[in-house]
Amino acid sequence: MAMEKELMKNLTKKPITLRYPSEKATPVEGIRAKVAWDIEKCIGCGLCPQVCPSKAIELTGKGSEAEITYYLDRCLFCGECVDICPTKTIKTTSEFELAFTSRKETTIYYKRSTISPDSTEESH
Amino acid sequence: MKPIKGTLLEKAKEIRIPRARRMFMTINKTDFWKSMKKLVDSEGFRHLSTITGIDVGSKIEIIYHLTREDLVLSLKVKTSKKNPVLPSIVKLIPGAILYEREVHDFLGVTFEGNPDLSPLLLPDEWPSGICPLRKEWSSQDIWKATEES
Amino acid sequence: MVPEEIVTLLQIFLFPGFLFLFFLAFFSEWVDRKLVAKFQNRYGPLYTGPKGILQPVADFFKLLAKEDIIPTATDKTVFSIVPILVLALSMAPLFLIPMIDFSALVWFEGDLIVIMSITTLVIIAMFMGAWASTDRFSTIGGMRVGLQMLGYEIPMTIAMIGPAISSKSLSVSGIVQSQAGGLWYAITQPLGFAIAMICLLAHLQKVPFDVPEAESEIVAGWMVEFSGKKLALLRLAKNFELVLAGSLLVSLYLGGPLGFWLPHPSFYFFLKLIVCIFIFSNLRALFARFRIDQVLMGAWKYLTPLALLQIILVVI
Amino acid sequence: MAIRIPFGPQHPALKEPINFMCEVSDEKVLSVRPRLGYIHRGIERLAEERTYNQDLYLIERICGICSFAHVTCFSQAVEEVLNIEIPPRAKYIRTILAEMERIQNHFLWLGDVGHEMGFNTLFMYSWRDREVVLRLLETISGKRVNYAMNTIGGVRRDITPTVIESLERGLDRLEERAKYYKEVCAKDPTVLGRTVGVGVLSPIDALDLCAVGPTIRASGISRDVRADDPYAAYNEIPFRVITYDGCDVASRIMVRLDEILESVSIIRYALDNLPNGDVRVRVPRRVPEGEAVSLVEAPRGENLHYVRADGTEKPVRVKVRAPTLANIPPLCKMLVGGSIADIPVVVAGIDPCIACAERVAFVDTATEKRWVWNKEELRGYAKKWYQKK
Repeated sequence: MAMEKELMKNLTKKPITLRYPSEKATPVEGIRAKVAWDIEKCIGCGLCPQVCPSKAIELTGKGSEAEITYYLDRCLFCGECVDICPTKTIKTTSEFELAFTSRKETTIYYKRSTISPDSTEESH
Repeated sequence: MKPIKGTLLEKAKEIRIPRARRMFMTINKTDFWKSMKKLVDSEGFRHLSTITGIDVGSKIEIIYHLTREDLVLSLKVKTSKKNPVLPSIVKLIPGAILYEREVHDFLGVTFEGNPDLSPLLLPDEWPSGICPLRKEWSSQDIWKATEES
Repeated sequence: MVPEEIVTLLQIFLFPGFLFLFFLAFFSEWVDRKLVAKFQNRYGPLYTGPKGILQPVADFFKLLAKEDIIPTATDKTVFSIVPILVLALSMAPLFLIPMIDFSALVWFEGDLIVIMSITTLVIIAMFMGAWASTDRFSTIGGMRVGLQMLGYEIPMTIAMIGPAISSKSLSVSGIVQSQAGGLWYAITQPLGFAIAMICLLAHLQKVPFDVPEAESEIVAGWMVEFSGKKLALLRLAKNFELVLAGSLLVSLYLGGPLGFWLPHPSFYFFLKLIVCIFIFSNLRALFARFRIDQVLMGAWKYLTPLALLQIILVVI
Repeated sequence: MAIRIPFGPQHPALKEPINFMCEVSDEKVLSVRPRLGYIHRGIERLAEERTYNQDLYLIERICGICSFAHVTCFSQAVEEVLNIEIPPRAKYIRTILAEMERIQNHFLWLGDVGHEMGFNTLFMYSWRDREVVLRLLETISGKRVNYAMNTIGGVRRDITPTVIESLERGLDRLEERAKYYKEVCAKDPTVLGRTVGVGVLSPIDALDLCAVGPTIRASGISRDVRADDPYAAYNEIPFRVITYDGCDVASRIMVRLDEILESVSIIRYALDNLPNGDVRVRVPRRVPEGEAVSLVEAPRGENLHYVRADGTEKPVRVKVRAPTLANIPPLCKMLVGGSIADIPVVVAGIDPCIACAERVAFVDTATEKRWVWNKEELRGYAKKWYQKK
């Protein structure tokens, strides 16, 4: 009985749930989702693979030809690499829709000359 | 911090008080039962937070974390690794029933008097004899052993 | 074939008959789900058809396509008969209720008693179904179905007799016609109306009384081992029972298809049915589930004496 | 005749797999036998093979809902071994986040109990209001669940003024909603019908069986780590330990709802006098020889972490005891005597977080064969244990 008032009120109110594919929730600006490298500025110091708790980052090559392989499916989105990076080349994007159809798509390669990730980053 | 009665202190081999409301006390196995009984009955340690088991090379160290309003006491007891046996304290603190089963599961310490030491957290067909938290098995051996079973 | 028979055949199969009832059942389930969703501040079915109206139909066909498992330990014959029996029993009384004009398709003196006995038969069929599938959860669910029937059956019957006495006829169409004077029984016998609503809710096993299929205790109660086509038929039977409960309330207490000036009386029946379903979903969204002993104790201690009181009021 | 009903491991009422083998005869529960180990990940063994910094993220994933309590407990233990003092502002931020997690946990729990009782509207409403807290946590820490805010030596992000102002708005709404639910749960006849006098745990049993958290506070015993052994900024913030002496699920509901109101006032007080200064202290990678026990009041109860270090950068032993494991023996006591319909409500009453309760052994039990329930030598463990008492 106690909830009767609330039920009646809700009859007139707009539902709070969103129709996901058409209406999308706007992420909060401080959100810590997928991580992205600006490979040109990377100096290949190798700190980020060390500090990553789930070994989601692999560094190949040294110095200015270093290239990063980023395993998105292993990443915890903890942001340790963002904090540790001396030249601030790693940034957290606000892209949180990370569902992929195949495992291959989740590994992203940051090549030196042209940033041509083998797999398409977003598949939707 | 209410001082713990003098008689108990001499029995303790070593006492360490790192900071307020914390005390570590090591006791040898022979007078473990008497001091535990005294702690529960007269000192008012009715709440047992948990029992930690550590494999320290040749021996197994069991730590009873007893808490009271103003003090968290960790009582350490060492038992040999070959046949680790300790009296069960379920009669004093009934809440200890699951913790003893847990330590039995992972370190193979048998607690006499515990009504039922059946596996609590390990699966039924876990290869007997393998205690996961003992140092002599590395993670890979445990993985291989469970593969076969 | 004289057109007369064709018309009745058509009526049986098409308009107030099967097709219309199928449509009504699916529509009432849709209304119920949308209203409860609206109460709970969410959308409810959306994507199948405009505003999700075809969702019940989609669920029905999906279940038809699903695999129909008959567990080994069950009593096979009874297990496969029960869904058909429950569906037939919950659809049959609908033909006795006047929906499109003041008298039902087939009506005779005493069809109210037929309806009441069929509603009891449905429960017994459910109990047979639970007993046939020897699963633990369904035996307990079956016991609860039986217990709950013992609880609400007496007050429901008494509450239905009220209008019959004051309209001096034992046929639903007769009762509807006697309310033609504008004085619906809901107004003259409000207590009977309330008790009939609560007992019908218990008959439908809707939330405050969904003890037999309490999904957080005994998984799906007596329906736990039915799957595929059998489950589809059972869920359809539940929808028919919802329509039956709604239309019983409408015809006994709210004057059936009595309309003032609108051209077709069935529009009025439709409107009142939706009001009843609104009340059911409101109660469904409002309460937590009772325990089986609370249901019985509540039924015997409160509902039955109140129903008797109502009869006394009607008689004097 | 006694039927044996397996309640779990896969059961709609249980979010996580735990199995209670209940012996039932005509709706009355005779005995309960708990069996854990279905989602066992061996976190303690894994923790010994990782550095302290990586352990943080492992410990954080012990439980999805009370992750911050576990990480605070772990980092406090390591800080105690290192005997470093974290800056006061970090203490306040830790307190604020701990209380926000408590609010979020209690709303989630309220919805869960509502669902067990068949009261789906309460479930929908309380989870809708939980979104307010999750949104706030997202603005502060960037993530809704495992916030990764805590680190050894302090906190990783500061609370900016814009966040504070949106926090205040959110708190007013939460307070108003908590008051509304208190009124609903105290007055609604069906809710009272299902919770008053259900799952009774007498104070003596609560003490004997070492119950913790709201379960013991609902039996009239005021035991709360925040008051008994204050950590973070709890010694500077005035707050009230809430106890009810109804000893049943209804009073557990009331304890948790009052705790939401209490947490709101704690956060407000902490926001008003938030000391300034930096939020983090640099910490060496190697932890010197030593051991430490740290206690934290997680939303479900007293949470204990024991860390032993030996000078390398990997801990020798990490012992985690989550509140739910302490509440399982009292739960078995509560279930006996009730009816089948009460089992889910009582089980949900202690807010079981099975993921917390079992993270010690090594192998996940995907190979668990189906539990053949007609095993003759099933020992009535609870029955024998009660005869002994």
